[in-house]
Amino acid sequence: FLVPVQRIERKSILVIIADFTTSLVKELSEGRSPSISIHKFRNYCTDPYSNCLCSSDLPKGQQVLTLTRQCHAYRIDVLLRVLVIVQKLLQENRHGSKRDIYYMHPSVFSEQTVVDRAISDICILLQCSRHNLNVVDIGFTLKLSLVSVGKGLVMGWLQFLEAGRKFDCISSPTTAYTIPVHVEEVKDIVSVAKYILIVEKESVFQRLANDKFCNANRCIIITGRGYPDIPTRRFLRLLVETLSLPVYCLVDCDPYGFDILTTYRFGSMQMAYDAKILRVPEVQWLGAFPSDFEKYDLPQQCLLPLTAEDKRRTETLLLRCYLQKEVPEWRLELELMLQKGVKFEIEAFSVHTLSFLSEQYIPSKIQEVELPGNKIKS
Amino acid sequence: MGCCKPCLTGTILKHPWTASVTIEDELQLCRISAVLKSLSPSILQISISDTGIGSCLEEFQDLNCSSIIAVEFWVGLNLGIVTDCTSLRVVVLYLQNLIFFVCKGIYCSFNYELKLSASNILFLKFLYYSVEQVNIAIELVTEREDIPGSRCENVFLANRSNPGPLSTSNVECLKSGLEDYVLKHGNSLTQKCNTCFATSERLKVGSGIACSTENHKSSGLVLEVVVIISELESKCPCYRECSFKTEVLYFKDFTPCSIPHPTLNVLSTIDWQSYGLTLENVVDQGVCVLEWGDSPSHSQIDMVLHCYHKQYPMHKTQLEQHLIKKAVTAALNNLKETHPGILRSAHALKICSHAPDLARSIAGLILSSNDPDFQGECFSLLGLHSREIGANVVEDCIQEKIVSVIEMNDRKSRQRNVVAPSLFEDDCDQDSNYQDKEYEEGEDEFSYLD
Amino acid sequence: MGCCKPCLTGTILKHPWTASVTIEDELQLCRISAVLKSLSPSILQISISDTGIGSCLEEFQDLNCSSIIAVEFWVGLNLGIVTDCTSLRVVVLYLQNLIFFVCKGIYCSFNYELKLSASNILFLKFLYYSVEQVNIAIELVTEREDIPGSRCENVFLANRSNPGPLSTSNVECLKSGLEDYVLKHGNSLTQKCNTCFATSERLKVGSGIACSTENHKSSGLVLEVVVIISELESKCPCYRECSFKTEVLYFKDFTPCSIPHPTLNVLSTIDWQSYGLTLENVVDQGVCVLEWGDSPSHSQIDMVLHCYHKQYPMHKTQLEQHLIKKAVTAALNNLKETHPGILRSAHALKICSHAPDLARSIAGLILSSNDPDFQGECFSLLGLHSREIGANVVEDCIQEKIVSVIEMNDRKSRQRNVVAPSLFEDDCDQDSNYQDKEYEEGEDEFSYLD
Amino acid sequence: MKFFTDREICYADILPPSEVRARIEVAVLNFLKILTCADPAISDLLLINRKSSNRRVSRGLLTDDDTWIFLSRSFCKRTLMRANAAKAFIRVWKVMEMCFKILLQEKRVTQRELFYKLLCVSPDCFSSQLQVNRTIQDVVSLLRCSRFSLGIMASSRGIVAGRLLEPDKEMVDCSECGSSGYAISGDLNLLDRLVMKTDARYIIIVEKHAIFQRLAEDRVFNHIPVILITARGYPDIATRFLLHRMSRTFPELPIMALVDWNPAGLAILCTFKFGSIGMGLEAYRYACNVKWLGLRGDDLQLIPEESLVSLKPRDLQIAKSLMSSETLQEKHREELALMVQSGKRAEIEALYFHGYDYLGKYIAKKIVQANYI
Ligand SMILES: [Mg+2]
Ligand SMILES: [Mg+2]
Repeated sequence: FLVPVQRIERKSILVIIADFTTSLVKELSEGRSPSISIHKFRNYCTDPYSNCLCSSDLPKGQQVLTLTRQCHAYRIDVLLRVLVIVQKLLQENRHGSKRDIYYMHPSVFSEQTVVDRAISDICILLQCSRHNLNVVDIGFTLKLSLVSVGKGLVMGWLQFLEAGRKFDCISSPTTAYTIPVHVEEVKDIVSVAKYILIVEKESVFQRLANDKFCNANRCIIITGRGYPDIPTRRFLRLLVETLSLPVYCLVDCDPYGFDILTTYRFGSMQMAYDAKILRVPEVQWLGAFPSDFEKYDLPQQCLLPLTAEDKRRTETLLLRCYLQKEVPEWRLELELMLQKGVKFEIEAFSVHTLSFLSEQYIPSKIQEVELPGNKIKS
Repeated sequence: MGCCKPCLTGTILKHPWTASVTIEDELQLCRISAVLKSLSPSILQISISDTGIGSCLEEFQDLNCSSIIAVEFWVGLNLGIVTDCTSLRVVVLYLQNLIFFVCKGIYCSFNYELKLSASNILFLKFLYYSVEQVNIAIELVTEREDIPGSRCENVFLANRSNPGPLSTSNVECLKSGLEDYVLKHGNSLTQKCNTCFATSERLKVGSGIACSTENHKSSGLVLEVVVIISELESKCPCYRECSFKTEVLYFKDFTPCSIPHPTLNVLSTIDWQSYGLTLENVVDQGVCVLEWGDSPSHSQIDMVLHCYHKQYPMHKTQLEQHLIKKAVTAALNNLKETHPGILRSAHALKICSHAPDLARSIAGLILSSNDPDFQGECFSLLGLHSREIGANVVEDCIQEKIVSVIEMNDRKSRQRNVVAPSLFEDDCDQDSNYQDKEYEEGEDEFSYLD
Repeated sequence: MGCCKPCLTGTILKHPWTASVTIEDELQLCRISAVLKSLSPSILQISISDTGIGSCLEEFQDLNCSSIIAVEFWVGLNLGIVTDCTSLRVVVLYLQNLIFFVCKGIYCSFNYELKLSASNILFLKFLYYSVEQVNIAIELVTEREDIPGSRCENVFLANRSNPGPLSTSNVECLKSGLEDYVLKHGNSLTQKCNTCFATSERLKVGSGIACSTENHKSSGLVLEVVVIISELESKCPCYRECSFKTEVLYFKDFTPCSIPHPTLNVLSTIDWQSYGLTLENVVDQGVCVLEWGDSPSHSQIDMVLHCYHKQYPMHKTQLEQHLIKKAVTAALNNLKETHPGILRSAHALKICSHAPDLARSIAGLILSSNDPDFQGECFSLLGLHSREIGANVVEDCIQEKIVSVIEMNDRKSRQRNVVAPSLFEDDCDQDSNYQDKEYEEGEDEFSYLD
Repeated sequence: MKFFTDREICYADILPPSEVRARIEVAVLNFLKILTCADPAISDLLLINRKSSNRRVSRGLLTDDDTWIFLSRSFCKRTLMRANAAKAFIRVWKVMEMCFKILLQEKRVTQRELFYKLLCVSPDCFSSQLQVNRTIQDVVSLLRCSRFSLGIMASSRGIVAGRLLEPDKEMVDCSECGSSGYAISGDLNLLDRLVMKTDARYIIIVEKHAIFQRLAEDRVFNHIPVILITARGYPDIATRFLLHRMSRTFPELPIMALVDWNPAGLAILCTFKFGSIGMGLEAYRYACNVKWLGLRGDDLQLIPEESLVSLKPRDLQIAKSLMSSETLQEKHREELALMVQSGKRAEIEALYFHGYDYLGKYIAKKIVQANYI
């Protein structure tokens, strides 16, 4: 696990696949049940006060798949089917989406999550990232919002090349560009921005575009349209690594918004095995905080009560160990939300005037964060 | 023969054998003992005694005794028949009638031969035809009265093709009896089907015995189970009817009878799943019929249970149920071990169902690779030497190996008695919010026409 | 007076008036007719006859007749009282007692005055005190026997403050009776409250009459309803108690009685909503009480129903219920039309509640526009001339106009369905498929894609 | 068969803000005039009925190719005078007021922002986003201008790739982008001004983003002269608008659709082809003559049995609704009947059974054989 995973070449992945296959055949020909051991990863646990090692990227235990159990046999079956597809993709140097793979054997896979899990298993097994397998994820939709969303969007003081195509955001900083899927093809990043602003959703992104926020503020704005997909997070990570800019994140003041925030900063549990290349520890929480509601004098109508599901969700969020160990200030805000029992959306800031968000809220928030010695929400 | 009345014949002969036949009709138990004595090398005395219940002396008076040398009647309805060896056939007929008589409502017919061999060993051969659903079991007790401890008890369900020698164990007799029954009966419960099979070659026989342990001194209960799996021609018209049903024959103390209810219940508690069988229903329609959820791999299953006491009088215990389970399981295990590939557990079957897929995937990984070294290594591991091997050969070879690994595990697991794995177990400690709800197909959210 | 026995008095007088009082107790109807004849300018003969049921001659025998000039008894229990004008008070007392007596179980007390005016017109003034919950209605039938067609029938519920002249219609009498009752009773059902109101100025009175049409010849049923809305001081302690309740007085053939069940039911079927009232409950606790869901704009509502037959004998019909509904509705409409602003329908109220919102929007559109011509035109349409008008003025002006249109429509809508002009006249085919389908919430089930 | 004249067609114009504001001002003046006249009244709002009962079909004279659906001049009304409909009436005015102010500021809002603003201004009338969305459609029907003209932002899910050139923008070449393709802007004005050039000979609509990406990555447009376009499912206005503009700019290019072999796939095709009533007055304008390239029943032989999935209840529901649609062409109807009859559905991805590069060959073969209906 000390291998720098991003550097893995296509060929070496194929070699690893061949080695893996050989070991399977060997075990079978010796009359033994093949056993595939898959490391388990997690980026947090739910005991905030334990001496866990969640912040390390080391595997937390492993699981051995053998042919003695039917569920394992199925998982091996799926894993091998996906591996055959991956091997083909890599040999032909094509890319396939998780959805493509699912449709190769829809009746066997039965649902997309089965394929997703197999892809994760293979990544862990081969010690590589998903993009090393030439697997991309597209068609990411989230049912929770009314607006169905696609991949990430970017705008602002940025310019880069992707596979020879020039993304010249700088020349019109209020135009949205879709974030490239093949982040490894992104080169020649140039920027004069002062910070990167992540917004949870497209409607806020559109608001800022409409307000020409980037004309007045030298920044880069990114949205993952809900839960960010891998290219968005990798792209963000790449920007942060290349440009060393501060990153601020603006999400709804609700458990989903908060969870999206943590996805940017700490990565998701499903991709925990790849957290080291996906998380962006530099992310600072800009808002909206539960306390902002009074602070910015929002009308009561914009305040929604937390549903039972919201409360349950918030309570489980609060248990995550990193909230205690790394960002205790976030935890306090989250506790405050639970205590008040209310939530609100960023759009609520548009109530007074449409440009309130871009002209007052965000600038004041950034000023607050940038004050020396006032890094409380980082 | 402690349970029988002692033979009252005063003369002590050179070869005094006693044979007892126990038959239980619907009403009560009636044990008939035949004592065979060779009065001279050519004269055999057969004295038959019963337990005194169910028949009366007068019933034997008007027997056609023309060919019988001597008929003696003892107190307590003991019937002695003395005949010479040449006219044994007549004796047979008498016995047949007699037993038929004693059996009352139960119809049975059999041929009966006694031979005195050169070496003075008595062979009793029962040829029986269970024309309908009645079988008979014979307990032969041989005893040289002059030699203490020479008593030897045997029970068998005799059949024609496989005459149980006197030396065969009871369970062997039961086996050959059921074999004969299966061959006779064909695969049809109601009528014989000649097209299905004719030889016993295709029968797979397994047997199991369970005895009460010494702790249960008073009981001496023995349970013998024979299971026969007979392959069926799937073309045969009676295939569907039979392959989903198993008739269970039941003998209590060598007598066919209907299965008592507790025993029936025990049958349903047996872990059939681990033999790849899905028991759907246990029907008691005179005979007990097990109905299977799916055809157990194109075959019919027949089974006989025999429960008897080594010692008389019997002692009522709950033990029988326990022994049935043990004996049936033993018989199934015996069958499974002696005939690999059959009675694979449901669990193993499920895993085996993945074998072709797994094999195809692994073969795919090997064959689609553009790395010849890797391919070569795999072929050699698989014992395939030609490079010109087709995809099917590789796949079949891998599949075979996978299946044998699974079967081995299946057999192993029964010995180690592994806890059945939960299908739903998830080792991944995902926390509650697996929120990455991807791929809700967007299209479903929209309605086309409104 | 076809139903009464003809007056047997032979003498035909100059001013022969007859008055009949009909009272129905729980058991049966008893109609008493008083025939008044002035024998001389100072002597009045009153002959009272009943229908012969419910009283017997002996009951009148021991009347204290000291001041009575003459008492005649006719066959069939006709009681004639002749007295001089000076001692009318005595007669009154007698009559009071008499009627009290006839009423049997129903408690009532009243003063009774007869005056013979100078111009020979008879005034009957009933001063009644409904001490508890009993009222009385009097039908006065006047007839000059010498002038055919001079018969005149009047029914009234007399009260003290508003003495119904003989010429007032029955419903007017009922009105003044209820007014008196309301003023007496105050707004409290159980006790009088003096702080609430004292004058009849603040009473809003409406009445309605429904008669059976000529098709129902046999019936001649009349239903008169009076409704009074009295404003309450919201500070008054009995405010809450009363404003949510309405006591409904009920008279059957001039007699107070408890409301029959079918009538009760009819009351709950009246479309109170269209008068802005929410009927929550109809309670029959001796008196009938309507309980309102919300206070009908700080006021108390009182109501009296009077159902009587113009002709005797009555004919039992289902008509009454129908007439009640008609009469109550007529009374409410009468009230609403004579007193604008009250009894606004729930519908109009709902719509009015939107007026401020709509006014604000339109004012907002006008004021936020950057087109002075447009604004100018709007102001002039609204009749606002200064440009320095504040937002509130515009808004209030628009709101006022909207409310007045709504009120007007509410009054109109009972007569006809108003069709409002549409905002944009559509130049083409209004004829073809003008679908005036109502707005259903689930109407357009599409989801917009973005 | 019935022919309808254009006179019956109701449409929503794409208007500049000043024109929309003028229409709103006329509405206010009319309202005040009627309110203050001798026989005063509160005027009703006559809206184009958006129910399917008001859907009309315009059929091509010779073939079904020019068929499209539209809303005829049948009205429903919003009136203050019906208590249970009064809120809907107020909502129209509230949204009009909000749009008026937004247009004055020369800004655009999202529907969500509009919802929040309305929630605070008039919480009694607006309690859900859905109400806002419907009311916007009411205003569209009242003022007969597009939603976009009202100042409401819409994002598009559409992407285009292939042989489409945009000479103005320093020669943006859609075939030069990676597999991502060019996102179609939600700004209809922008799309309207787009100057396009092409050397393509076909336009292919792809139902799914993943398939689109596969084709783009394989650069099928290098082998087959095509423009690829996807809306990632049911098309939004902007995608349909662009497709329509392309079909007008390049009238000689046939438009073909590659959709799943399931009722939803056909429904998506039909939405591109005829529009949908859900798009209100904007439905008809962007009708295109879309042909069905695949998957179709005769492609099933190319698909392994295991890739056929049973129809779900939702599929049958869509099928039923399609079957009852008068716009459905006979050949399409036959295909749909086959789906229902077989009880199966197949996804485009099932063609990957023959390898990932098969899709390009499949399309090429189909085009060469003119195998589309
Ligand atoms: Mg949110
Ligand atoms: Mg589809």
